[in-house]
Amino acid sequence: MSEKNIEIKQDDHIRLLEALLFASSDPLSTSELHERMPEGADVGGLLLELQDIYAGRGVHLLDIEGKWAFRTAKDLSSYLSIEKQVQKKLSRAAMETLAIIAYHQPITRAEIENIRGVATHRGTLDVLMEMGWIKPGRRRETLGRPLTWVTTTAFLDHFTLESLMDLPGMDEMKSAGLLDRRPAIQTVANQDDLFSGQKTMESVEGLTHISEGEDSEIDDEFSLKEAKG
Amino acid sequence: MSEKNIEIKQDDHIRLLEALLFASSDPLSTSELHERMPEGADVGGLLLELQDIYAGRGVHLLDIEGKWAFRTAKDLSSYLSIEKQVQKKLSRAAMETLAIIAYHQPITRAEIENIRGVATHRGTLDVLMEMGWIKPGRRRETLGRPLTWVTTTAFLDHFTLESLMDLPGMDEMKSAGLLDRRPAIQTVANQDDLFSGQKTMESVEGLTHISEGEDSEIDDEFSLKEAKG
Amino acid sequence: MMQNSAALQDDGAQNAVDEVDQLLLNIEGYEGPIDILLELSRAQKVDLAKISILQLVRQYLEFIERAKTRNLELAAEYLVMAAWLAYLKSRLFLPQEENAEEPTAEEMAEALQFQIRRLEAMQKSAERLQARPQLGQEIFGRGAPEGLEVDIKTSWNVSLYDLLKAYGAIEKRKETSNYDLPTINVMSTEDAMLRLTRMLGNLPRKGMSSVWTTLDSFMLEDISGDRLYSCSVLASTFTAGLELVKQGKLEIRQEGLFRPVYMRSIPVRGEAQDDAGK
Repeated sequence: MSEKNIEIKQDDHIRLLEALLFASSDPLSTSELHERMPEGADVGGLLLELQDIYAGRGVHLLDIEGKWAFRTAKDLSSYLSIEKQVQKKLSRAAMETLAIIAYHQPITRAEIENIRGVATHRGTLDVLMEMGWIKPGRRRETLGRPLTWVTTTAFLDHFTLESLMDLPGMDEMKSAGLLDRRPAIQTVANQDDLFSGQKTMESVEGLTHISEGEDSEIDDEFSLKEAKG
Repeated sequence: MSEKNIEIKQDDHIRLLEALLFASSDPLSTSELHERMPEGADVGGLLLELQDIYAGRGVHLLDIEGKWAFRTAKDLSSYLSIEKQVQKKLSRAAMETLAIIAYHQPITRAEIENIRGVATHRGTLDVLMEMGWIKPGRRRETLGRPLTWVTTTAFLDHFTLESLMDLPGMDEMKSAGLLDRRPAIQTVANQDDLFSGQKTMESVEGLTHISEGEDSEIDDEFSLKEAKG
Repeated sequence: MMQNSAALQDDGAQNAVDEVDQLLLNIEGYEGPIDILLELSRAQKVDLAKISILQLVRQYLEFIERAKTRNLELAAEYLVMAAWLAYLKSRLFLPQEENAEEPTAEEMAEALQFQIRRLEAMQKSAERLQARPQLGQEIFGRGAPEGLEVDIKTSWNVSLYDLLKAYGAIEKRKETSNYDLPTINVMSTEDAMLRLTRMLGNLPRKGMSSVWTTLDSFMLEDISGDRLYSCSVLASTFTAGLELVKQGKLEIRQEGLFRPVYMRSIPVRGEAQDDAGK
């Protein structure tokens, strides 16, 4: 090879081999190593010697179908990646959508939008599906055969519910104050009192015959996007 | 950290450390290593042990200002025929600026300009930052609170320096008084510099009692950030 | 000044001019005035600590002059340096002043020399840095690093309470939804009054009073499209008319049920007298 390669001492051959194998991005065949090593170097012997040196170590010299490469020891591979637990909150839009699906399932997207009073971003259902908490149910046998959504077993697991029947009913929620108009902690006098009492509470059953509104997809669910981003 | 790491035997700690360092392309700090090692592992001691093991080998374990990485031995560099990475050719201005930052850090842009006697082209610091060789340091607590620049671990790693003390000619330059970053004569007409007009030519001695306040460069640094997007 | 520079141009004046031309030719390759000065000092082939500042100053000023005659556009810093050097030169020729405020000419020359030597040191350092074995060129990291991965496990911090609360929130929102009062486009009686008064004043007169005019003709044109508005204009105008009758400014007449309503203005007492006076 190049002249200076001749200068390298015999003792350093194994060091050079080690450096070559370390620095190469691809496994090297014996002939490729021969090309890169000084003339007369016993590449085959050196490889075995090097393999021996690394035998009990964190890094092994592997013969991968006639090509040689350093690889981290297999028994340690699981320690190379660490797990990090990240706790996330759901966006309000996702939370509400999930709650509606839980109470009104099977329910179409248009119906969800109708209850929430805002258009549902496609991503909201995607997020819930990714989490494994909702899944598509049967198609509704009406015009357009819209897809319905239902909750999954994983949903029940997460909230430690044995069945959907365990979800508190409207009356129970009301008595628990969850449907109380006033916020749990009242800090500011509510200015919207003018129109209170106009609307009666609708029961779960009462909501099943909601007309399907238009499927407009207004991007109102910023909070979700942010959460996803 | 995670539970499975507890399973690993004490004897295997050094193997794991070796594997971690082999697997990473960037130098790892002791704290990064601690995070991935079993609790109670003597990372510092193991690092020195590992460095010892590799001392005479083709691959060395380098301590780059507290960050550790395996790198091929320096003395083999001329014998290694490995495909070289395509490297961006730096302009003379960029190389000079890099040297000035390395030897004079932390240094403000105005000080760099004074040493070079020429206004710094916008792209110069940008290019160095893109290479990952420099980063903004603390703001100088003088008028205008100008940003300072310092070199990174990647800079040391790239130029195979284990610390800034290894910079070639550092000592002689220091003793020759050439590492004084104060302006000897102000030659750069800095348009951004609100206070430039106030200064008359001064000798080195005359400058010792000058506040460094004229280095108002907030606007400049701002635009740099913008350029990086 | 001219005499001074003439006096300085002793030996090798021609060489200096050639040098300057060389510099101008490569002006793009130089990194500012100190770089040029460094180049000029190197040509003196002496230790930078012993360079002749005067010679340097002369060469630099020469450089600027030549650049000017060639219409070369020089960056501001070149001119700033020229001014500084011209000042330094004059100071070097003047007898030492007893002024503690100003640095002496020697101190200034020293500063210049320091600046040149410092830049040279930095240029040398840049070269030495570049000559070092570099990662990916002479020194290599692991060619095929497995990489250290961080496996991010997301756990959802959502309780049943959150779920029920969210459902409650929807219900709440329904109850407390804002009700916007519809804005209705109508003409107020006040507006009608102003309008009617103005219009009555412009009506043709017959004697003391204006001619009888139908209520319909006081209606706005082009409002037939907005039924509610046209109704309100009619009603308000009539109401305003009744108010004016009460004030004695207007007379209203209708021949019979569903017949047109006629209005005419009558002069109020004061006006009537004025008119009579004429």
